[in-house]
Amino acid sequence: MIDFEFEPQVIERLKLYHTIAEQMMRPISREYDEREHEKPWQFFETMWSAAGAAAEFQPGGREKKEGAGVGARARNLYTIATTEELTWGDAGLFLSIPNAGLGGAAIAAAGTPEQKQRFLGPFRGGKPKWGAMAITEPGCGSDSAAITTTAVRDGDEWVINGTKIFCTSGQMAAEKSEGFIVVWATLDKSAGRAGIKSFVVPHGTPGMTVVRVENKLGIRASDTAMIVFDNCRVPFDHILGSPEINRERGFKDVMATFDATRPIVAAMAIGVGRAALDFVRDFLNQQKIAIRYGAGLYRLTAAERDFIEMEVQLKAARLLTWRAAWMLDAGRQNSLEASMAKAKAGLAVTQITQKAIELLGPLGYSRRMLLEKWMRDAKINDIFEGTQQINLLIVARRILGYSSRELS
Amino acid sequence: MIDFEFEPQVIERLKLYHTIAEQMMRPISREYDEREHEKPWQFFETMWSAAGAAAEFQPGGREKKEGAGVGARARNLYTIATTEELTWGDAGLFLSIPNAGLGGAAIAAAGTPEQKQRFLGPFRGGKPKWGAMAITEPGCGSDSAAITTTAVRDGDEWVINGTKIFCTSGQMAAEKSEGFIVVWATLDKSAGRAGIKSFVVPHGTPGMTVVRVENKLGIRASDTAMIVFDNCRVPFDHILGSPEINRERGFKDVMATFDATRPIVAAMAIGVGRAALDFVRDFLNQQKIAIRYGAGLYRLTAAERDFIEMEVQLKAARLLTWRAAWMLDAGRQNSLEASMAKAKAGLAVTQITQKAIELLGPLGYSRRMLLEKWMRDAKINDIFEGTQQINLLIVARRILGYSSRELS
Amino acid sequence: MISFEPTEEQQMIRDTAAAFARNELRPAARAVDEGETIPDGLIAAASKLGLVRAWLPEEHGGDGLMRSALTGAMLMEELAYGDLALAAHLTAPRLFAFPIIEMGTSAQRSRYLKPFASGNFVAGSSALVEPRYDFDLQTIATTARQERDGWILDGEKCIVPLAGESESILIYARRGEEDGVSGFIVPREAAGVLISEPEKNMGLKGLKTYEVKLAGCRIAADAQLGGDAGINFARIASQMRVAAVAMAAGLARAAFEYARDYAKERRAFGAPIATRQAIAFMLAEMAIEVDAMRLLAWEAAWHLDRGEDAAKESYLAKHYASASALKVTDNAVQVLGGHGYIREHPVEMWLRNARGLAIMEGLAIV
Amino acid sequence: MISFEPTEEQQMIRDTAAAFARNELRPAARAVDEGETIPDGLIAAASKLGLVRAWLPEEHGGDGLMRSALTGAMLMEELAYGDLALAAHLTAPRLFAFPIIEMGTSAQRSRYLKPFASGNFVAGSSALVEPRYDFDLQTIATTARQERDGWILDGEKCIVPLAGESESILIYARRGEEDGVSGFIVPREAAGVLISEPEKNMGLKGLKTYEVKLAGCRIAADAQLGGDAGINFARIASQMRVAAVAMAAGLARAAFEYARDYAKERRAFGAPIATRQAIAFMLAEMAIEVDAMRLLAWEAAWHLDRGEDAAKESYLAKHYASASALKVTDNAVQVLGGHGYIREHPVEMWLRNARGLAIMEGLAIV
Repeated sequence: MIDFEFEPQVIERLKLYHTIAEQMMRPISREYDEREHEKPWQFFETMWSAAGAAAEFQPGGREKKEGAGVGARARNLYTIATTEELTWGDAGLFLSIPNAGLGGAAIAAAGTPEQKQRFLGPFRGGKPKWGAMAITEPGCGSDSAAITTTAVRDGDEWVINGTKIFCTSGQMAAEKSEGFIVVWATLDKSAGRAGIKSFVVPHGTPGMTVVRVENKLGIRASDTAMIVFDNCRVPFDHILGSPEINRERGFKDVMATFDATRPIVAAMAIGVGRAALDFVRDFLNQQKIAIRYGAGLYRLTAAERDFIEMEVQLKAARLLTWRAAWMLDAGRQNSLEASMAKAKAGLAVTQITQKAIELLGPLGYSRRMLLEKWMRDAKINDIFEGTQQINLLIVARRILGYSSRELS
Repeated sequence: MIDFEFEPQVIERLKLYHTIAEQMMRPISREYDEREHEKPWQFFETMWSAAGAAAEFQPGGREKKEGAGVGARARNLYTIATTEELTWGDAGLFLSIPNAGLGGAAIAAAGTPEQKQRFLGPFRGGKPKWGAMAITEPGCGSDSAAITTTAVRDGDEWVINGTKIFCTSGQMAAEKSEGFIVVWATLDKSAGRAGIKSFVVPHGTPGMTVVRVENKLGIRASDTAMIVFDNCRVPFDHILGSPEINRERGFKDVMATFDATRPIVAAMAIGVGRAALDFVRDFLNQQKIAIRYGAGLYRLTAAERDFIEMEVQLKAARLLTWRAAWMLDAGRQNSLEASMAKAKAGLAVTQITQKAIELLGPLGYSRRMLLEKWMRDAKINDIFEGTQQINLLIVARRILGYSSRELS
Repeated sequence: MISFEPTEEQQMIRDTAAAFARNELRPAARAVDEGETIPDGLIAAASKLGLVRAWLPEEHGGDGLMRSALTGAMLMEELAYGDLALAAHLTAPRLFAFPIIEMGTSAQRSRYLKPFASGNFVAGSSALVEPRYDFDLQTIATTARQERDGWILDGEKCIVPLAGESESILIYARRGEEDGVSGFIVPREAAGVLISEPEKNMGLKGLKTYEVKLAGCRIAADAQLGGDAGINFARIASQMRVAAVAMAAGLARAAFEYARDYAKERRAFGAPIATRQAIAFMLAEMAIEVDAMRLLAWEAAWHLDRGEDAAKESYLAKHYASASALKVTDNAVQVLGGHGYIREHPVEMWLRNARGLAIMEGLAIV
Repeated sequence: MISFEPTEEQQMIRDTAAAFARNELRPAARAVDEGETIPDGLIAAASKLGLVRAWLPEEHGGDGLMRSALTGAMLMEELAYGDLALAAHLTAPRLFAFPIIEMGTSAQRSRYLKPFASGNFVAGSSALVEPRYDFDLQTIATTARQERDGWILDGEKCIVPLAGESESILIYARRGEEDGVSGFIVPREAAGVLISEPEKNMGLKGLKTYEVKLAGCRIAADAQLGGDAGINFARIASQMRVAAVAMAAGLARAAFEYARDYAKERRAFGAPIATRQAIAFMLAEMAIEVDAMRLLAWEAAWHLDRGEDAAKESYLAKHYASASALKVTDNAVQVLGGHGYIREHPVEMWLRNARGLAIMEGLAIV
């Protein structure tokens, strides 16, 4: 039966997340935007140790606690709901929270039970740790199939060579904690997509070096690393999935990760967009301006209509995102819907935050308010986990029934 | 020196055109929209006989009269200015005015002096006549190079076979007057674009039959014909340009026609858009509503801001259109600018007329006003003479320096 | 718990409506748009759907189906997928009957609902929109003045569906400056009711609409819908908006699918035009918009089904769908190019219908 | 007669500015955005351009160039093509000097213009914008009250360029409810003038701006620009808007060209990304927008040069350019994808600058 409300227990948990967002993230938001590359260790420690608070919302993060009554059947919905709450607090800080991250998601999806235990087990306690995923290379952006990083078997080891960029939390995972990087590399370039496999490279493995941490437009509290693998050796059993090249199945397993992560990025977008909308609404309310829902275009001001447009775009994006996550929870193929949600949310929040600044005029542009930061943070959602264009391409292929060769 | 004003003599002539638009076209606008396929012969006669009134504005129409002091140096600018005035009156009627039309433009551009005299001479007097251009085929839309209509030499004649659609004024030219159709056909399919030539087929030539006149969304006063050429024979000297296939030069001559016609279509768009804007402005003024230029978004109503947006979009389109025509007059290559103007104007007027209806609410949607007709008329400008997409493609190729092979 | 799964009953209603849309509405739409009257066969087939009857309380001879805005949204989407104008025509009686079912006094229910129990199509009408450029639901200007023995209505309405065919018209009016909007059941033959010739609009031609003038129209004291208690107009307005959004989704889906299929079929430059990103991305955006509209309709409907105020949700959804349906249908014309401009294909009709749906209120109700 | 051909003089000024933009502004822009101060060499190089001096009347030691809004628009476009923020910084003194040249009394001209004749960069400032969410030029709230021996100014201004560096600031204020806007030349050191620390904004970091508070600030009777005759504020506002539009065109052109070149270079899926329609069409639209902005700036400027009222034209153009510049720079980031998001490339800076230009008034004057 169609329903648009979370269970009461989830709603309670979301309130907790909202409190964290409001009381722990917002107060340090500006500071860690300005002090780019410095890390809010105290926040990390708190998030890490606060039982159940920080660990549940990332797929592949620490084991789910079922205390909130959220079973596996709504895990993805729960994840995107918490993601929205925390990115409402701060998108950069959200991305920097210690957990196994996308690398963890890959292990959870493709690893053996033993690998899960070995690599994810340490995330259940001890010091804060990060996992990260290294896919993109200087020469390939959206075109993940074109990666040139190689993994060559040498006895009981894999030897990895190549350069990865845009690795979120890469520095934290590789150097600043006892974490790991999941790196995509090809066993056989001639096999194309089918030759691409992923490998777990633990922190501090010789031959893995973070050579740069990017200066960015936004999400500055999160590190984005360039990592060089120079004859970097890992044991044979660090490969995720089969070492065989299966030309039939090819890339599909790897790409399936995106079905879960794209709704999360969409939810991140929505969190930032909601932050901006809430801020503008509260601000206008203080000026005794209430949006007159219901009025026609001769009574609405241009500002009101803008706000209404922003609000409903966000709403549409959220509904599409919920649907994509719900499908995943229901065990349905959701690639189409995940890309729809991501494309819609990424664009919507880009426009919403840009417009929000205009609604506050010169005040909105000032770094005294967080609005300008949210515009900067928002834009990444239209870019990573597949740009707007890549996601539209995926949607187009699905609705047209075209392969990536037929529609490129 | 940069200037945005026409010469006084031109301004005087434009006033005359405006009077024609207002007093001869507007009053019969609704009638010939509703009585689709019927023809306003009285209007045709008047336009045909009114010296200098009807004949000047179409390229390749009757010889220009220099009485208005408009020399060849500003011919295209003059054409688009008059086009805007007359389409402000009615776009469908404008397209139906008897003249040599696009077919005439082709003869003027590629014909020998003798051909010009022979085919265009009759347009200087006698009864109203129409010329038309037949390019598109059922199997090819924007892809003019893919035409399958053939012309085969047989002694002193060309034998033409094929089917053409979307031929503006095709019925008037082929059957209802002593006019002609310029038809594009290929001499050699294997030669690709270079094999395409154009041929003048006089009205009533055996083997040329108008098999259908389309029912359309708008511009209903103008006929859009499907014409079948079935072993249709024309004398050898009815070919325009050389009968030789020049693989170097190829398609360029043929495509160059568009450099002149695209600004005209842009001007048509602008005329319709201006009609809608003028109507809405006058209507609102009667309601004592004046647009408050200068106000910010907290004082403007949503309706005012919409109007402002519409107005400046039209203005931008007009400036781009003027520039494209000015370049042609100045003897400069203007393909890029012509497509820019066409793309901008076609889209702008589509949106302007759609929005204009909203500004009048239920009144705007009624067939008691012409606004709804203008929305229907407007849309063709985003489609013919190259759709929005085709024109953007041309712009993209030019700015990127790509051939049609590199960017398709 | 969040779910996007319709119930089995909803899915059955969807399937039935979809079949009717495909088999009856779509084939009839063009001819009706070109000025022909709605075929009797279509009316008869629609009657079998029980578009009003199924929801009539059993005491009034109906099936007593529990009314759900969500189910209504699904029904309206499917019907509009067939043809928006015909869908609006065939469901217009709901605009009269549903508010009476939900908010009428028991006397009103007894008196007015009975005819809808018949197996035939029974016209019904409600008059909401007024012929003003700046009309919005908060500025309804038609007035109802109470006199000793009844009400006097004054005002002008337009886009009144089936006004000329219905026994009575449900007219929305204000009792005073301060008051909200009330409903009045006005016999078509009442003195002071002037019904125009059928309106001529750009689109929605399959929906017969009229202008209705009320000049000192005197009606009985018990004609106010809901009696002294009046009505919850905000709720009715929300139900109307949800219907409009759902219909926008259906209309847009029709346009999307038609353009998609055309683009896969149509070849240019050596390949189907759908293989070009410019076209493919337009189609992708259209698909996203269709789904967004549907979800917005569902969410607002869900609030209504919980008995909650959905004024804001339905207004936002209508705002969204107005722009979105227009954009999608316009894009469909664009994908077809010159072929989209001629009346051989339905997309130009859908564009005209979308423009109407977007600016109108009160064309349908869930 | 319609023409789009600049004069030779205009072309020369364009070329000079373009060279300066390319050689001086562009290379310096990123470091300044990241917080470094503007290099002395850049200031010195800018001084040679005579951005104020060339237009100073000869009697005040300038070159006496005839002021043309069209020429000014071309100059501003080229400078902004180099870097918007630095261009605004270096031309800020014009905001002070130009209104005095055009509308000042002869005493004001003598007194205030002289310093600008020097070969060095001389700061100048004007205060227009007020720190309100709903600020627009018709709602300026700063007041000037006339007393026996002078004026008393009260109000708050923000985004005041070079306020901390200038001897005097030209402050726009109202003398009364009914009155239009007047200008007042206020010494920076005057009592009641409070200048904040430099503002911190999202972008435009190469332009040093301040908040300026006027608390019962008392200035001399002859401080009103133009004396009793006052000023034509609408004309000044139009000149400012034309400058903003021209700068938007320059900024957008920079972003367009950068994205275009990147897209031709960058390969994905076996070919330059520019060969994909999705990217190519974005670039095409960007190119059209750049030209549209330029032409709108030119047309409004042309009206100004004819001495005509260009309030509407410049407002429309600014409305257009605000949305358009933002869209173009945002698209440039999008074309670069992840690379557009990092500060190694300038496009993210241009997006931030575009957002500022779009919502601000009075950042420059032609």
